[in-house]
Amino acid sequence: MKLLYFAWVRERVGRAEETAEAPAGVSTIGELIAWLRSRGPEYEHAFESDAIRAAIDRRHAKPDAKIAGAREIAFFPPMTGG
Amino acid sequence: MKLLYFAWVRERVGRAEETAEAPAGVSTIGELIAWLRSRGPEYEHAFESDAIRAAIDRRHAKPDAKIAGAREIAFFPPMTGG
Amino acid sequence: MAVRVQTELFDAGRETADLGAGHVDAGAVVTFTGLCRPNADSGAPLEALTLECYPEMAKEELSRIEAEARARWPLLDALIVHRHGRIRPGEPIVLVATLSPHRAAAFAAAEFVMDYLKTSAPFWKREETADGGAWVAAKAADDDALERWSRR
Amino acid sequence: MAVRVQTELFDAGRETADLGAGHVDAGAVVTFTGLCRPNADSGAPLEALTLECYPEMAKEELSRIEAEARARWPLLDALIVHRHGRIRPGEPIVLVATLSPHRAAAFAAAEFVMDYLKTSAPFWKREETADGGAWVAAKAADDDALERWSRR
Repeated sequence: MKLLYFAWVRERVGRAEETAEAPAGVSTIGELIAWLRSRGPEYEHAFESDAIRAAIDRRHAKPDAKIAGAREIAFFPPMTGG
Repeated sequence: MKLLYFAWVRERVGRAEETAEAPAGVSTIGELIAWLRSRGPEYEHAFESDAIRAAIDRRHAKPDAKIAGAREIAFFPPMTGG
Repeated sequence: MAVRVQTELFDAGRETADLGAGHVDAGAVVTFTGLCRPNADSGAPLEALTLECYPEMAKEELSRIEAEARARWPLLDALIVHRHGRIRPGEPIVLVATLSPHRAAAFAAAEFVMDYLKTSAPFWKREETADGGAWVAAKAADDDALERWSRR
Repeated sequence: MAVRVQTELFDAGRETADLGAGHVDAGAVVTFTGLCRPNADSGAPLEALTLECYPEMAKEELSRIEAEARARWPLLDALIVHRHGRIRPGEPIVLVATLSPHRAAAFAAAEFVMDYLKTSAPFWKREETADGGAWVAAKAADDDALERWSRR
């Protein structure tokens, strides 16, 4: 699946997008974040805040949302548009 | 004092304004309306509705408002602007 | 802060742009434009509205409403334009524009001005249809809308 | 009904006039324009805002918000335009316009769209000042504003 990062999450991870396959046992957004944090200090830093939001296939998704079948998962800070 | 009439109050009275002196004992808007109604059928018709509003010197005034010192008293239906 | 009562057409977009031009510190602009609809209250096609007005009181009353809105919300500026005379379907009747640092104040002030104006500004609409003319009756919904603000 | 996400400047007055041109039956038009203010949240003079955006999701999310507004209120039409990229103080960031036969619906729908958009449309503001750049923090007031609509 494709992972997208925006705003300071993107800056901390050091890239805007990447392709990744989560290991077996990672089935929710919350578990995906926990796995990403294990991938290195830049991910640990990017995802250390509880405020990180996620979207699955362009729809807002909660930490317990299932990621099975997702093509595009995005992570970003709380929105500040308008 | 000057009396002004607007919208269908004006049409029923048959004039837009006039100068009048209320007799002794007429001290409120309500009493002024009662006196006007006694002046003829066109006034009786114009003021038969309870919905008539009044303004003293360009400010909304209730039936018990005192008319002493007023220069300009207006009568009109409920407002329908906007 | 400005209040205008006029017979001339106005351009809501240009009026609002002119209002905003003097205020670089505004974060929020809300406008309300009231337009002449194509049908009378009876449903019959409307040829025109004629708005009768007590012009001296209208200016004073609109100024009082604007002052009350400024007292209640932090407005940087506000504009009220209300037409009278003959108005054709599709033409604007009234414009209210509010400028504030924050959107909630701009929205609330504009809606407050409209609710007050509807029941207290001295204008009266007469509808012209093929059957002749008829004065528009005041709406209970307008009194209800006003009532909200006294509860606050 | 239209939603646009763009970097280009827009003219709120012209956008609103164009929207209204197709609707002779609208009695009420409400617009909200959000402008770039001259100061950063810290109070320092702002050189510019840069709005980052997730454009594909932004269009979908704004369309969902607009559809929800149409489901709640009788709208004849609505327009949402949101810019991204570099925006200078005084420039417009967002425009919401609503057309309805009645003013209460037009006001409520425009405010609803703005409250939702603030907390759910994927845009992020970064402030440029003489000291460098900083991401704008989300405001608790925006969450509170949104909360109102779920109580209804």
